[in-house]
Amino acid sequence: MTRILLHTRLDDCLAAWRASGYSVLAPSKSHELTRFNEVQHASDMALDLVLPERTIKDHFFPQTEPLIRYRIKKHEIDTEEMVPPELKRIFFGVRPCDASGLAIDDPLFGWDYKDEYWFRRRGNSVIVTIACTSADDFCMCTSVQLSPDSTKGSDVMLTPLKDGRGWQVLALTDRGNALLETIPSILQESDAEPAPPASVPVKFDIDKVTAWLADPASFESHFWKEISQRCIGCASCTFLCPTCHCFDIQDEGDTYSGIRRKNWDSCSFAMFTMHTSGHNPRNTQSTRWRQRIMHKFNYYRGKFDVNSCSGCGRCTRQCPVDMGITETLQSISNLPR
Amino acid sequence: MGIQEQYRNEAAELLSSGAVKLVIGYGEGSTSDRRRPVFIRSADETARLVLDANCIANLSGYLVPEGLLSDGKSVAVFLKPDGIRSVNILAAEAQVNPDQVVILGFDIDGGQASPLPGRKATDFAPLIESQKSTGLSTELQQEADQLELMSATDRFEYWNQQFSKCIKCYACRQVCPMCYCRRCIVDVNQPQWVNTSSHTLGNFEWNIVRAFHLAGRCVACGGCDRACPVNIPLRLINHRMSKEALDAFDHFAGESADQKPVLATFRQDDPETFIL
Amino acid sequence: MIYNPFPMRVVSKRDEAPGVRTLRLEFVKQEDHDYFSTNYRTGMFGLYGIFGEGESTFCVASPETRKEYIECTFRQSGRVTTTLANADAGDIVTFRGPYGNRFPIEEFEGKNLLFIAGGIALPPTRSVIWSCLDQREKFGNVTIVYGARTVADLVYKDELDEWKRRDDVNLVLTVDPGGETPDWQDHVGFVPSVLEKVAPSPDNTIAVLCGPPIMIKFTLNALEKLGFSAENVYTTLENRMKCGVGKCGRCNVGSVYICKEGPVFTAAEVQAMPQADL
Amino acid sequence: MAKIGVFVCHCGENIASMVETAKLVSTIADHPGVEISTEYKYFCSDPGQETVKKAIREHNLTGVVVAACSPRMHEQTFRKACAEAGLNPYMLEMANIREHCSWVHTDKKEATDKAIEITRSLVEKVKRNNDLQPISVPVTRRAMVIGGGVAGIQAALDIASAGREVVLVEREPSIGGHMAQLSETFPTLDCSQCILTPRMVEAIQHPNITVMTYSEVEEVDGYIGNFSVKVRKKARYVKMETCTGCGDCIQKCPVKKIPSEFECSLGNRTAIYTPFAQAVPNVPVIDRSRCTYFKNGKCGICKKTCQIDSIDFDQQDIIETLEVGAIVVATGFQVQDTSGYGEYGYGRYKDVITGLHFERLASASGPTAGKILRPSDGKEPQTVVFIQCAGSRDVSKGVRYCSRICCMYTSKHAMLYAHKVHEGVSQIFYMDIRAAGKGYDEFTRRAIEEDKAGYIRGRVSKVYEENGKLIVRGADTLLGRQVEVQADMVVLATAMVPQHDAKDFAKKIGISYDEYGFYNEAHLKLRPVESSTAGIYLAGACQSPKDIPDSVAQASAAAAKVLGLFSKEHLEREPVVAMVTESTCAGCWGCATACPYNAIDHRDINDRNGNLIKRVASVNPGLCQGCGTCVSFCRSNSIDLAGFTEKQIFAEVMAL
Amino acid sequence: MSEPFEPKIVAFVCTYCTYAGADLAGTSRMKYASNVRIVRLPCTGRISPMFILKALQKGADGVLVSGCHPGDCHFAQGNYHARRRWTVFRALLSFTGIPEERIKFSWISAAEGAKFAELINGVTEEIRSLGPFEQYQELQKIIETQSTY
Repeated sequence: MTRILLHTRLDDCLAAWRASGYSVLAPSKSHELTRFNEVQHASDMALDLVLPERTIKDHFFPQTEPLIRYRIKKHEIDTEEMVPPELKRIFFGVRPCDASGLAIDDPLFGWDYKDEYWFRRRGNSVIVTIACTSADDFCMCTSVQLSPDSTKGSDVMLTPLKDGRGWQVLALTDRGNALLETIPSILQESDAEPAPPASVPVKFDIDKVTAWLADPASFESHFWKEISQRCIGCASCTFLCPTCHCFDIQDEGDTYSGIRRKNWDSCSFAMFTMHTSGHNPRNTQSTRWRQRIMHKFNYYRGKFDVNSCSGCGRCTRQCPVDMGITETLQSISNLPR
Repeated sequence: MGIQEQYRNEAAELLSSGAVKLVIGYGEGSTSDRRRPVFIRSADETARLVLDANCIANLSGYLVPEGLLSDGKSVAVFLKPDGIRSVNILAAEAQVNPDQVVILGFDIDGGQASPLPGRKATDFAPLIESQKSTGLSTELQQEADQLELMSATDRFEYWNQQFSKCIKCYACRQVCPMCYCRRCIVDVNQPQWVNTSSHTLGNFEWNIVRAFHLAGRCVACGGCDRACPVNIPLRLINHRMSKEALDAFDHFAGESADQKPVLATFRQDDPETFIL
Repeated sequence: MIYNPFPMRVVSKRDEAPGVRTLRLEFVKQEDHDYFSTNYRTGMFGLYGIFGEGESTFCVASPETRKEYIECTFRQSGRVTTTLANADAGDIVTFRGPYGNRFPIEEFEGKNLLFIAGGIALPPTRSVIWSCLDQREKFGNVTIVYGARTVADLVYKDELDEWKRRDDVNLVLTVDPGGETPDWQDHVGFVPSVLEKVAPSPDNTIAVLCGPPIMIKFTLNALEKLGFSAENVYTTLENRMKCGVGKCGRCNVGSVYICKEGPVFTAAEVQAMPQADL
Repeated sequence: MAKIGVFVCHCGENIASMVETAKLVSTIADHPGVEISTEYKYFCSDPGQETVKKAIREHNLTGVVVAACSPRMHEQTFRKACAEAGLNPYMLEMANIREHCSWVHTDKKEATDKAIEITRSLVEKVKRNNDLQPISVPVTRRAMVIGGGVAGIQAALDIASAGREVVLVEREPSIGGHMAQLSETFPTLDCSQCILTPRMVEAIQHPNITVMTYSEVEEVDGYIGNFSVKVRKKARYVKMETCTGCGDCIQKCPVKKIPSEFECSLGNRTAIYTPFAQAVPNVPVIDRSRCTYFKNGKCGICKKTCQIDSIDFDQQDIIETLEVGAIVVATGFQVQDTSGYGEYGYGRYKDVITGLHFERLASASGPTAGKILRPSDGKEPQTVVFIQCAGSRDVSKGVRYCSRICCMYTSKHAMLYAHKVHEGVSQIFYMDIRAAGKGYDEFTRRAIEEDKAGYIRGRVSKVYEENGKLIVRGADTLLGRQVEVQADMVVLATAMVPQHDAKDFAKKIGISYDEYGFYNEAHLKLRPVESSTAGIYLAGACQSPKDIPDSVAQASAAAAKVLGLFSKEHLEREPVVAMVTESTCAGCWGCATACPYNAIDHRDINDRNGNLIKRVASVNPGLCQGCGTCVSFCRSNSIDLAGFTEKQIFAEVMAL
Repeated sequence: MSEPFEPKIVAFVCTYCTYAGADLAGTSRMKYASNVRIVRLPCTGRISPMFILKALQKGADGVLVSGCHPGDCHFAQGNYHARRRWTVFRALLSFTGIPEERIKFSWISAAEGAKFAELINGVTEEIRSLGPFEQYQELQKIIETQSTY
């Protein structure tokens, strides 16, 4: 016997959570874009999506975030730190890949210097994940040692029932337990069978790939030029990636006051590493694509023991020129030894 | 012989005869309906070329990267009429030498790709002329009309919602053959004209500036619109600019390789109904 | 929180060379000074900024033996450095740091020291030099080889004079061919060749080498010829940085984040990095 | 940071009565970067300026804002004061709190607030001003006049007489231009050649004038004060140095039936010829396309005839490069081709001629020795119909503009005709009579009253032949009826149009032209003799249709401009010029297309081995006038305008 | 009763015509509303559309752009170029919902002091009646308060 949540009780559930002081965010479509928005009703949710176009990373590491407000005076500058609110938030209907993305980035943002902007948001957010029972051509979690029912990064795991009436509910963390305690009467015990997870074919041999990347000789391989030839150097892959975390710090304001902000940035951009002298260590698109792949599957892995990729496949799904991690890693694993 | 076969043969011949050093075309993509740009350098690779109704991307932007044409050798590229117009603009703006561009022209109509005769940009002048007389896309116009009918307040709100989605990934810019600047205006930080942050104000500024820079240069290939990962209807704003250039200045982007930029020229009798 | 800088007051400024300026900064708040004093070690860097313009990364040019103030020396090039260069005594700027690792000078104790610097890369070297000279007795011979493109481009001219006068320091100055003035008494030639000519002994010697990438490359060859092992040569890397604390991803080269695991590396460590990305 | 001094002027009561200057001073004093903020009754006075200078020295000011009147009033005053105190004069901005504030507002608080904002904004601007140095351009004090008509001759003589060297370039074998073709001139009816030829001779004999006939300008490089002009001296096949102009060769030349261009084909010339008897220089040229020797190598009679061996069949064109500091363009006009007016029968009927033909018929040195004889049969016409505006002011077929001279010369023709054919009847179809000019209206009145010219107001619809007579059908709009007039000859007052190659020529030398091909003046009213390109001036009908007095007046004006330029060895120019950031320029040339002054060139950037890396825009500070049109075109912000940089304006706006 | 709304208007003008026209209005002691702040440029050709966007960011409720009449440009052609840019930019702003009434263009010669004064009064009155450009100003407020997700 496990606990289940019926679709029909979802609205009650939302009401109970709101009553406990949570706001609930779930995939929904607004203005031709699917993303996590705050929802009031179950009917607002778009839970049948394979994946929303935008990731939940956005809600922990916003695309632009005020850090410090400053006021310029004659001989002094007044500053005021802008502290992100510690909102009690529930992310409902997160896909396992997106949930994993948060867990993948945690060590980076906590590496010696703790980035409070990330962790204040992380601390009070509950990730309620729904295991995937369907996938599309781009899904590749299984290729990066995750799965359509992976629990990584989740506080509560919902597994769809075979009969389609609801989900099996499993708390994975204290935060998850605490959340379920707010809805004891809404959950029920049942022995309804869970639906099998989506079948996501393995697209490349990650061990082979990481071994090749770790080989110093691979760095200078002609492979990088060929694979990235059509890359146009935009940042849609990085900005839609659940794990990409690079940013810029910029001051914006007028003569009298302004705000120092933390903005998304991308290793795809030529300006990313450009020195003021004009020297640019990564001045071609192929070197930038190499950095992206190396960082995700070699450097990051070396540092934090995890690939900086959760297999969501957005990079390929949204690429204007049909590139992406899958193709590159597939090609690497097919390279002759 | 189908068009794909015909153009594969032609590409092979161009490469094996040494007439071109490279053929930029379309290949199979990661799903059955996707096509991706491919770069063919020898005749025996031409079997990778695909040409069908899914080949909609404007490949002319790949002609621009520095160094590609600097050796004086020619490059062949698969182009629809919009792409041919892009080549004309790139030539007019001294970014490519049109003599080095062999055009494998085709058009898509009724779900079919069909060949267009001609190999040099100038060969397509009558085609482009007839496109000009046909006018801009009526579908786009209808869509734009929906917005024009709104009150300014509603229209602002519409774009406010659209632009608030923008994440400044610059896919629109990077995919655009016209965005060849060595340094984009957003990367100018002395002074920082465009707020680089992707808040709605910065996004408004960015999208307005880009549309302005495309005025009289956009060929409506739709590349930016398709590339936008957050589905901002960039086609509409660019269409509005094309319409203004055509209506007010009789300027149809990419008419010829010696067309002058619409915003660097003038006529003394340009319309000025709005000036007090 | 993490990205909040210390306000600093400009105490004085000094022109070092055309376009190169040194600022001396003092702390506005005692707690900031305390934090700095506790944490600063030679080799570390910081982000110097002005609100409204942004931040720029360079080393702390003053030694760990003098923590009452921070000195920084920089070339005016971008938006931030141009504004910093225009700061006058009394103006408020900001400092965030100290960040990064350091030169392990206690490991250098009892050894001979060879400092080699080129052009605008003397500031990080200078920090180590003074950190050692301020406790001169702990170290063996001290040799400083410094070169610049022209005589005018030599920075810290007063200190060069001072080192020249000291008998416990062997200062070797050089300028690139064509960069000498009529009254130039010292070497003319590129640093690597002058170094080979001077030929300091590698025995029991630590080398600290800072300069532009091309100079580093050739000087390392020269050092190798002289018998130095890459493990005994220290250098410091400068990359574009925004956060300084291993988050923003910009300074990642190979498996290291320069800001967290650097900027000080042995030549052996640098050689292990993918050279093209430097 | 910056150390800015702000000086708030009361302008007596003019400012102080409406703006609370004390508040302005104290508010601005709190603005970052303001070192000193002070007020005074009249800063433009000597003690006021002294205060500014003293403050600059004492406070080491890096910039000055004077909050006072309009910069158009006292900017120069305070720039000078800054310079005297050792501050670069371009480190000054003026906050206009008088014309734009105290004088136009009635509420003290509003005016004060506005004054504060204006001043603050300019403090932010001046913080970003740069030291600028006036641009000094050396001047080659030698002029070139292109076109040897009356305008060109006049300009050349004026410049030369003031002691400067002039090169006068004419593409025909002789100078003289259209005026040499004319019979008499209005409104005095003096003989055109009688007044022109002395000037022609004076020009060729002037020690400061080098006349280059049968020569064409090929290319103009450089900029004001420093032009380099390539001139093609076409082969004459007659040695200029030795030919005495005896004319024996012309007499003997067997090819005699070549329609003479000078005579508008009403007469003939030989293959070796001078265009007209009084040609200057009086040295013939061989028309290679007609000469038998050049056709088949046989003949050479001229060579045999010439006693001093001045014929040289081996001559080649020579390209000569000349350095000049100023150029006067006086390339003139041509008459419009009337073939578009089929209804007037020009070309179909021999006796339908143009005004210029009539000039030749009336000229004493012309093909008929001054007798008015009709071309078809050489008989004296008893009735002549003149049709005015045969091309001018006609949107549908001709040109939109008025050619300005036709009313006058038609009157003149009617008078000349009356004087020569006493019983002759002249009828003139006209739209309006435009006779504005000294003595002009009196002149047309004379034609009507004394010489019986019949004026019919209306347009002609058709000219046709019936029984050997030309019938002119038209409307008399005053009487409101159709009229038909029998004529023995019809004279069309054709429009003056630019030379057929006027636009190409303009491109060659880099000046702008209007839709017709007339050259644009820099400013229609205020700079009417300057072209859009600094150092190139306009004279005569190349700029717009003109009569002789106007052409000559403009020529003298152009000469005065040239002499003004030549008054110094160096030309000082405001340093407000555009500058290119080469590293980011993409070389799209939009700036060059937009530039009204052709001040933007291409510059190649090569690597050490001389290989082209890229081609970028480059501003010629000698040509740039500082309008900034290029700056706002540039998509990548790779071009900027000194004095009004992007940084300055940004700061100004962000402080508002 | 609350204070009547006083719009903030930024004007970009060329120095040779409109700036001089404003000077003439001053020397003629004409009276007009004090809401307009003038930024002086050498020529309308120098006026980049970015200026207008920055004025809006700074909270302008209206923008005025003015220069020499066609044919009168001191630099011969600057205002013709400017006119094209304005035509296009105005269409663009209007299409994105920035009301045409808030962005004004005019030709004012150095002799038209009276026209300048009238125009300033007219534009001020019109924009006052439109009220503050809250929609755009809201964008600036959002920046100061929130992260963008």
